[in-house]
Amino acid sequence: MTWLVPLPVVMPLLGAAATLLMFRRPRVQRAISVSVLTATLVVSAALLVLAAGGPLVVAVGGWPAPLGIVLVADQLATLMLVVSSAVTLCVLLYSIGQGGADGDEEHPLSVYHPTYLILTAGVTNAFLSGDLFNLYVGFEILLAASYVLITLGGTETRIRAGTTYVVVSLLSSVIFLAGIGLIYAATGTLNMAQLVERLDALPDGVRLVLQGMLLLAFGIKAAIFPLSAWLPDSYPTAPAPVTAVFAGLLTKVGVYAIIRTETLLFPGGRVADLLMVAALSTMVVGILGAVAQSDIKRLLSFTLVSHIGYLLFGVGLASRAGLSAAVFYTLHHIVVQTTLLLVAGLVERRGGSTALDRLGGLARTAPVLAVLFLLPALNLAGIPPFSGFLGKLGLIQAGAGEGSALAWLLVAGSAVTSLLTLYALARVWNLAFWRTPATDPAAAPLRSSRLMVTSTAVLVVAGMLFTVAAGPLYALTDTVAADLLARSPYVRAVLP
Amino acid sequence: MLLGAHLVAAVLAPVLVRWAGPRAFYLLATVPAAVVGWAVTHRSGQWSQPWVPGLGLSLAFRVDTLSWLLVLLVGGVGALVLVYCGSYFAPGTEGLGRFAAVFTGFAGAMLGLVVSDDLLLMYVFWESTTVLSYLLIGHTGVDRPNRRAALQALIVTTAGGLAMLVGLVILGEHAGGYRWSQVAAALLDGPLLTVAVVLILVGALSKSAVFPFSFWLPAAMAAPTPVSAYLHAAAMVKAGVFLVAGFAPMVVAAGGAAATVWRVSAVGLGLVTMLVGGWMALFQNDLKLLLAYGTVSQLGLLTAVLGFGTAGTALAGVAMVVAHALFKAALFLVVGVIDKAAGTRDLRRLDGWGRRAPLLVAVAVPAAMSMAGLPPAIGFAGKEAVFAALLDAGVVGRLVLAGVVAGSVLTVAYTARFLWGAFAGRPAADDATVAAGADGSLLVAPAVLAAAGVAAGFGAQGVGRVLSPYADGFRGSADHLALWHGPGVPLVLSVLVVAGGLLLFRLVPAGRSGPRPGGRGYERVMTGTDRLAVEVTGATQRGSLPFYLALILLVLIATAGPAMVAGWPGSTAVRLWETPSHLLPVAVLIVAAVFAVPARRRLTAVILVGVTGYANAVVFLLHGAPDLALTQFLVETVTLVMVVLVLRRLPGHFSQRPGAWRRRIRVGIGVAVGTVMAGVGHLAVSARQAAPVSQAYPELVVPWGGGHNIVNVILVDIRAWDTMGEVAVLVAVATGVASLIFRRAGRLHRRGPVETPSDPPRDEPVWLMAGHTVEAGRRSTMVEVVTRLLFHVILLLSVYLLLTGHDTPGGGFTGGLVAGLALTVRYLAGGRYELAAAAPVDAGAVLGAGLLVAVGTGAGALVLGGQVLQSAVLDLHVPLLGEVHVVTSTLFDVGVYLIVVGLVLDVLRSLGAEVDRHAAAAVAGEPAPARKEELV
Amino acid sequence: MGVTAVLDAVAGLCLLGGALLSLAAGVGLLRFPDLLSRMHAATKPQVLGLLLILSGAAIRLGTVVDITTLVLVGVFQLITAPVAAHMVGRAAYRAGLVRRELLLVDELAAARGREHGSGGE
Amino acid sequence: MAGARDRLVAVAALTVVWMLLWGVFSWLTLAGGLLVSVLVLAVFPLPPVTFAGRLRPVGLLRFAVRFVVDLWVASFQLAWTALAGRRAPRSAVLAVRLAVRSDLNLTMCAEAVSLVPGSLIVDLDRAAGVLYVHVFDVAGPADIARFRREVRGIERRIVEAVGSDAEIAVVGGGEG
Amino acid sequence: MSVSLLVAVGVLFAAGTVLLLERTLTRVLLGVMLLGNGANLLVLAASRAGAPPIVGVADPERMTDPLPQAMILTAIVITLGMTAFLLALAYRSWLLTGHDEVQDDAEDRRVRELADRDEGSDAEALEAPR
Amino acid sequence: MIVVAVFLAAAAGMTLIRIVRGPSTLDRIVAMDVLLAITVCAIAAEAAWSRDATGLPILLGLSLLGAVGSVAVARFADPAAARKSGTGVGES
Ligand code: NA
Ligand code: NA
Repeated sequence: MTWLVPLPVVMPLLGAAATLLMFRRPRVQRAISVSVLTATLVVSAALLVLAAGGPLVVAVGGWPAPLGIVLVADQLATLMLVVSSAVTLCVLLYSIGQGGADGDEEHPLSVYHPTYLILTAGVTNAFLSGDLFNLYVGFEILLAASYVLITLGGTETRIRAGTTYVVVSLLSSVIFLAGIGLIYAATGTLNMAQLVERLDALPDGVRLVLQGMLLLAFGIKAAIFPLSAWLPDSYPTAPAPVTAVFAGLLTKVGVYAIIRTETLLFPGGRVADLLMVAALSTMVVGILGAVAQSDIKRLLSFTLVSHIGYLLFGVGLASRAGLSAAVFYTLHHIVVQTTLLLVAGLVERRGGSTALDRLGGLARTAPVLAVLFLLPALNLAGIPPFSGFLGKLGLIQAGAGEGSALAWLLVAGSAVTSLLTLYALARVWNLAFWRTPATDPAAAPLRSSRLMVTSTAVLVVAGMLFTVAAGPLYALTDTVAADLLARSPYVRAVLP
Repeated sequence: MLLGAHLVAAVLAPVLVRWAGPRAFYLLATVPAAVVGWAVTHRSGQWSQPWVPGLGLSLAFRVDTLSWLLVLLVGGVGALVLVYCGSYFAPGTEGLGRFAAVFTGFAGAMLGLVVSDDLLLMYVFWESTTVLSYLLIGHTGVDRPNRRAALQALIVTTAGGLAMLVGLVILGEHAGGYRWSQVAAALLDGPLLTVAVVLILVGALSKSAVFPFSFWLPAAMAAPTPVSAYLHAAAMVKAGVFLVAGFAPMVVAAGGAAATVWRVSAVGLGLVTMLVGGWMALFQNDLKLLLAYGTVSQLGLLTAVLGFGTAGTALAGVAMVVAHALFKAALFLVVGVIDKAAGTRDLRRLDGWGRRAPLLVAVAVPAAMSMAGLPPAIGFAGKEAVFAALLDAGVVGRLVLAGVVAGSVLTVAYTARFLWGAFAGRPAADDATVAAGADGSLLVAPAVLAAAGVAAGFGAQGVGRVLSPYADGFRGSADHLALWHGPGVPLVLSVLVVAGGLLLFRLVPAGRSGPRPGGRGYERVMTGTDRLAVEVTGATQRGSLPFYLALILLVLIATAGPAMVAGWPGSTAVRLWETPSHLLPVAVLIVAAVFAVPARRRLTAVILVGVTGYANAVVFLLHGAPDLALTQFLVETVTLVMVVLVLRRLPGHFSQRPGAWRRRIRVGIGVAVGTVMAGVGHLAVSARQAAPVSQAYPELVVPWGGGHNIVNVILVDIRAWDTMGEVAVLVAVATGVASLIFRRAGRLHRRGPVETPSDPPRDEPVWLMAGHTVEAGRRSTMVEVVTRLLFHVILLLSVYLLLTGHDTPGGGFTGGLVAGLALTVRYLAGGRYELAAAAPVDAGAVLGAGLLVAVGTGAGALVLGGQVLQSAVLDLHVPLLGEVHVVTSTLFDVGVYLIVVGLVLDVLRSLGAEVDRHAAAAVAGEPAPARKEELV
Repeated sequence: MGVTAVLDAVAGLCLLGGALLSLAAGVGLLRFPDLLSRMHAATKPQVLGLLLILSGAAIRLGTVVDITTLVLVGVFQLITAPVAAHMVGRAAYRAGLVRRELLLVDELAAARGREHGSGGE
Repeated sequence: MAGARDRLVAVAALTVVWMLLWGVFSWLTLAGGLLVSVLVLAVFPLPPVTFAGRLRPVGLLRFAVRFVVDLWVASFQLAWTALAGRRAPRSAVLAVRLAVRSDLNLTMCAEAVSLVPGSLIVDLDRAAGVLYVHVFDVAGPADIARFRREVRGIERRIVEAVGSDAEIAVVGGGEG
Repeated sequence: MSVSLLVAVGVLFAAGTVLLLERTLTRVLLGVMLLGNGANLLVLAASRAGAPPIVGVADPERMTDPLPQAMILTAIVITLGMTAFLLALAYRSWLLTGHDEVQDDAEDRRVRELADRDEGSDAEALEAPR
Repeated sequence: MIVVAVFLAAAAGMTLIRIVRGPSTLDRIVAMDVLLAITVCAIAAEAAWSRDATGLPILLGLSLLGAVGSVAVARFADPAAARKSGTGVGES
């Protein structure tokens, strides 16, 4: 069944080609996009099931590892695949519901569909890649597509924000590329499984340099403090579905890369303390940023940054419990952060803005919207019984298990961050949903189509499912963590 | 279990309310009533089901004495309050459905909290009550005080909850599980236990509104009265008390520092709360607020007593829990009745309600007596038991007793004030509108509660027997509970308390406006947080791209720099150059790069950067990389054209350079980055030990890949997956360029050749398709003729490079670039119409077709049963022509070729033709930013 | 043997001559006073210089495959170089980058003056 | 029929280029060249080049020899000026009217004049058939006259090499 | 790796960095191009100079490592794409604002001003007690 | 051969100086053209020296398309406007 492995990349790319050729026929484009992403989801789910029996490895072009590129669908990768393709599908439906056709300056669909599909292909490629340089290519694919999406419509704010995003990303790409060049220089290979052994043989100082370069490159993409400030400046300006999928997925690809490389290539926790300090400052600075905001989208961008700190906390612990919690939290956060930004899009259409000083009374005027906001908001704040709580609990348990002073500090930091997240979101609820606005919203509200609401609701429910299915899911992330720490299952699968 | 019923009921509630109006509450009341029914028939039980084993979280429930008691209270009071709601709310009240749902959900959460056997599960319910109470307190959210109070309650109790969670995790991780029994069996010791205990206590105290967390409770009185009655009498605040009661046996048994800390905090803070709360209650004019402070005071008492940790106090404490739930709920509901009837709760404005509503008085007085600790209510029995238990508890106990007595005096006093304020006085003659008195149906619930209080008082011994298993968890033995203990010190104390209380009541002036709910500390913390947030964000979130980039680069320097120094190899053989001929291009490159930095004219900088690119290409060639050199040359040329296409519209000079010190910082960072990168480069190269994987390629590329040019075989075969991704990148950016330049999305169709040039003048020989459309001054016959002659030759070269790339330098990229440059030449010679004529297709379609071919080749291999992107080598013998060597990966390269052509075409259509059109429009008078300077 | 040596010598001379002409181009580019003069210096010795060096290479490499390529390179260069020079020269002239005091005659200015009435220079 | 001839000429020329690119003279290359040339011409059509003249080997040779000689002489003159010459040589912009006014001829002359060192095409007027040439290192009117003659000579040799009979007649008549 | 290449890498990174830190988008673009060239050279430096990696032309022993070349080629083409995109961005920016300077984020500036005035957030002000 | 290399290097150096010094953009363009031509020379000379023909396709590309860049610059030089604003090609 290994022939399934390349499909999550190949299908979206073929879809992109088809939508480009069909660019004058929006309906056909839509049909292609939806069916391609649905198929991707199905294939991903199948891969998840198959990967339970051990990583599926494909040597692309029939060139055996380490000569050519391998795609590795292990449980971590397939988990990420399933969640990300589900999210991308929902966001696609949402954006289709949002309508907009050619002629609508804000949402040029003929650009949107192919680019969106390419973005998806980049994300899936990054998850599946078992080759360091191919990981870079995967990043470039998703970045290139994201550059297009973030500047969609080309308004002044989007250009400004897009510039920040593009230039920072370009710098990170340069650093990544240089890092890969250095790794190849030092080891003579790009195959990650082979790097396991060759990197182990390097002197400590060299390893540290290489590790630092990769961490820096991924840290920018994952938005770790102090490499994170670009994110809240750029994400919120894009169209709602774009912001949503960026917030949900793109930073997580960075996190995924960190998890993968830190466990596989650079185990042993040499930089654990550094990661923990970064995690703490990311959490705290990020959430303080959220508290200081008065616009829902920006606020959510800051919570995004802040919660990356949680993920990093788990990685920094480098224990099975920590990694397991980090992976679980990553999956949860993809869904919940996307959902909230989609809701923010609905709010924008209903209230004419996402600025807190212009909103109000939505709980009365839009009760469904209120529910759609409240549930994921509580989930994000880590209120039980939602998955955000379970992930946070796992991290706190892992931190307590580690027991160092720094770990305790992070446990405290997690708690404070959680509280401030709740504070920030409750304030949104107070102001946007409860308060009667001082002035009537100037612009007549845009109707949100049923498809938009439904796809958001599906994501909300998906977030709830994490709670219901937390038992088996957590067991799964636990085996993922064990495999990550053991390294050998991966290596044996790639280089038998 | 019944929890499920609550959940279902909560979900259905809005529907029910819409359908049946307030009467739906009666239906909803059956759910907690069923709980009571269950509790009456079952005194204990347990059930468990794993949930998240990885976290030690299971759906474990069990009922013991303490939780049974609370189940009864939660269910009973819940049912009664719901019944009350059925009459309290007018039909059509806004947000009633939501209210009903949240309320029912809250009752369920509270039930879950007390029956959870798993500490984490308990926390789940704990936080659920917090959130639901937030929604209940905020209610419709229209009023600012409601919103603020709700937020305050949420934040304070969640903060406590989080502390508690950490405490629970500490205990649970040590014990290896989170069941009450597991934790108790493997209790931690040492300082960590103390930390855990303190954290758990923080949670409990914040929930129970014990000092210093008391302030949120009175503020939360903004909620509708039924909410206050339930949350602040029977439910939410009892969660904290429940936790104290639950942990007390464990902690006290553990002894040591933890127990001491526990006792001092719980008892000390409890007493303080009791006194302060009572004192505050005494000065309130709002009846509801008075009761709220009373609640604070009572909770202090409960915490102190339950936290004290002897068998006697334990029994007395749980008895007081029962008492408090009954009388406080009843009294709140009474206030609700008064409020609803009189339209005010201010005791200065209420007059003569005792006479108007004798039934109300009949309900209120027994409940109040229980509160004041007068016989025959259960409150009396409880208080007596407290006195007695403390008397038996040594010096410490007596000290505590003194506090409790003082608090009780206050209790009596504010009870008196309550009764007096609510019912005393003569009705005003003109007050006819409300004379109808209280609605009888509203009185059912408080009456039942008050009656239950009295009944429990009479049945105190039975109550005591039922509750005593809880007290058995402590050392020592408890006195039994009784309404009449006979004369003794407790009775004396009771008498003194009543007397003192009444005296105090007389001393307090009636009309003085009471102190407002406190919470200045909370305010200060929250505004402080907000200020901190603004300061930190203002400092880190500068909004400046250069700042962010500099930060990233500084991190690079700070991480890679020291690591580089630390890992510097002791001795390495360093060559000065690869070959001496390297030196020339390297020197050119360095000079051009260095001078590009300070250049003030855009084009100068561009040209200098271009020179570094060309020099780079030469370095590639000398290094043994002809493919790279060829590609770099072509890319550099394409880049130069693209840049010129844009720069023709931008100002010729860069704007003002930054000040000297900023420049120095930048140069400093630049030099540091350069040094670090060169350094780490050296480090990495000298670390190489193993042979590169590519060593195997030379012998494999011909048999497996069908080509001699290893680089090309890598690109289209060995690592074709990379190339596939790379062309996807090109497709994306090409699409993006078009979307940025074509101002309106609809004009994207102009990526296709929508414009047809006018016919050329008759008398002129035609060299290009649209050469005549160029303005006369820019035309050049020479250029047109040469373009005409060379265009096809260039295309020929591109096809040659495409086909020959597998064996010599070339390939899809270079071929595509050359073909793209052929189109560029046409555009340069003949303008945008010429471009349209040269490539009468849509750029997007070319890109799509290329992607389809490239990816399709890969997928095709999959379909044919091979590996994705697997290639095949075919050697055909064609008659006459001889051997034809075909490699399927060439088809992949054709896809690459098409995409590169598509990219260049797209750029020409966008940055070339469409920008031309913008310029023409600007000339024609469409508003566009004025050009200050020209290109050259 | 002898033939090879002779050919190598010829090739060497070609290369040397080509390099010398290139050097002259560089010097002229640096020394000449105005743009058009510099263009003469730049583009012209290049043509012969390049042809010489290509010939040298052709002699040294000696295989048909390479010689045909070199022939094409030469032809292409001969065709494209004047076009570039023409475009740059025209732009330079129109931009007024010609040092008038160095011009003995300017018949183009006269022609343009006739065309545009008094608008020319 | 002229169109067909033009197309054949184009295919033949491109095929020759193709074979030179490959450097292999085989049937396979020839077939490939024909195929690619036809394909390229079909996919990217351009107005046909009407080439009225024919190749005359003698004229071609004469042109080539003279061109190479000019190239050598002028190159070394210029190189000498550059390496050792005086400062600031004078120059001139001259208008030279060609006898044959076809675009192709204009272009070929311009190319040839350009390639010979010391002269540079600054502009050309297709309607009038005038080349504006920047001439380097001009001492006086004698140089100017000599230069005009040289340009006309170049034109004559070109026409004699590739021009039609009618054109040769024109050049021949215009000489002097 | 040789000193000459190291120096080239260092200079390209240094010059690229300085340009990258400018506000003008054109300069930033040039900085990106220089950095890209620097990174390419760094990758190239992983291999020793040698004969072109074409089988049959050179002895495999003398060949330079082809793998870094493939990586660089990919990177070159990607950089070409990014350059095109940045140019479009610069043009669009000029079209909208009349310049191609990257401005500071307005929302961030607002928070910064609040911090300078020692005030709380706007959201806090909306719900402040009266 | 060393002499050839030195000549070419010197030529390249002087060209580079012209690129840096300008004064006009067209000067730089001309100089860049020359630099490319010198590069072609150098590549061909290197090929001759080492008898290695792998670089020849590069020469094809350079000879046919190397000038496109400078033609592009020259094509979009707008002398009229440049003269009007007084900040045209001639400015340093
Ligand atoms: Na990038
Ligand atoms: Na293959």
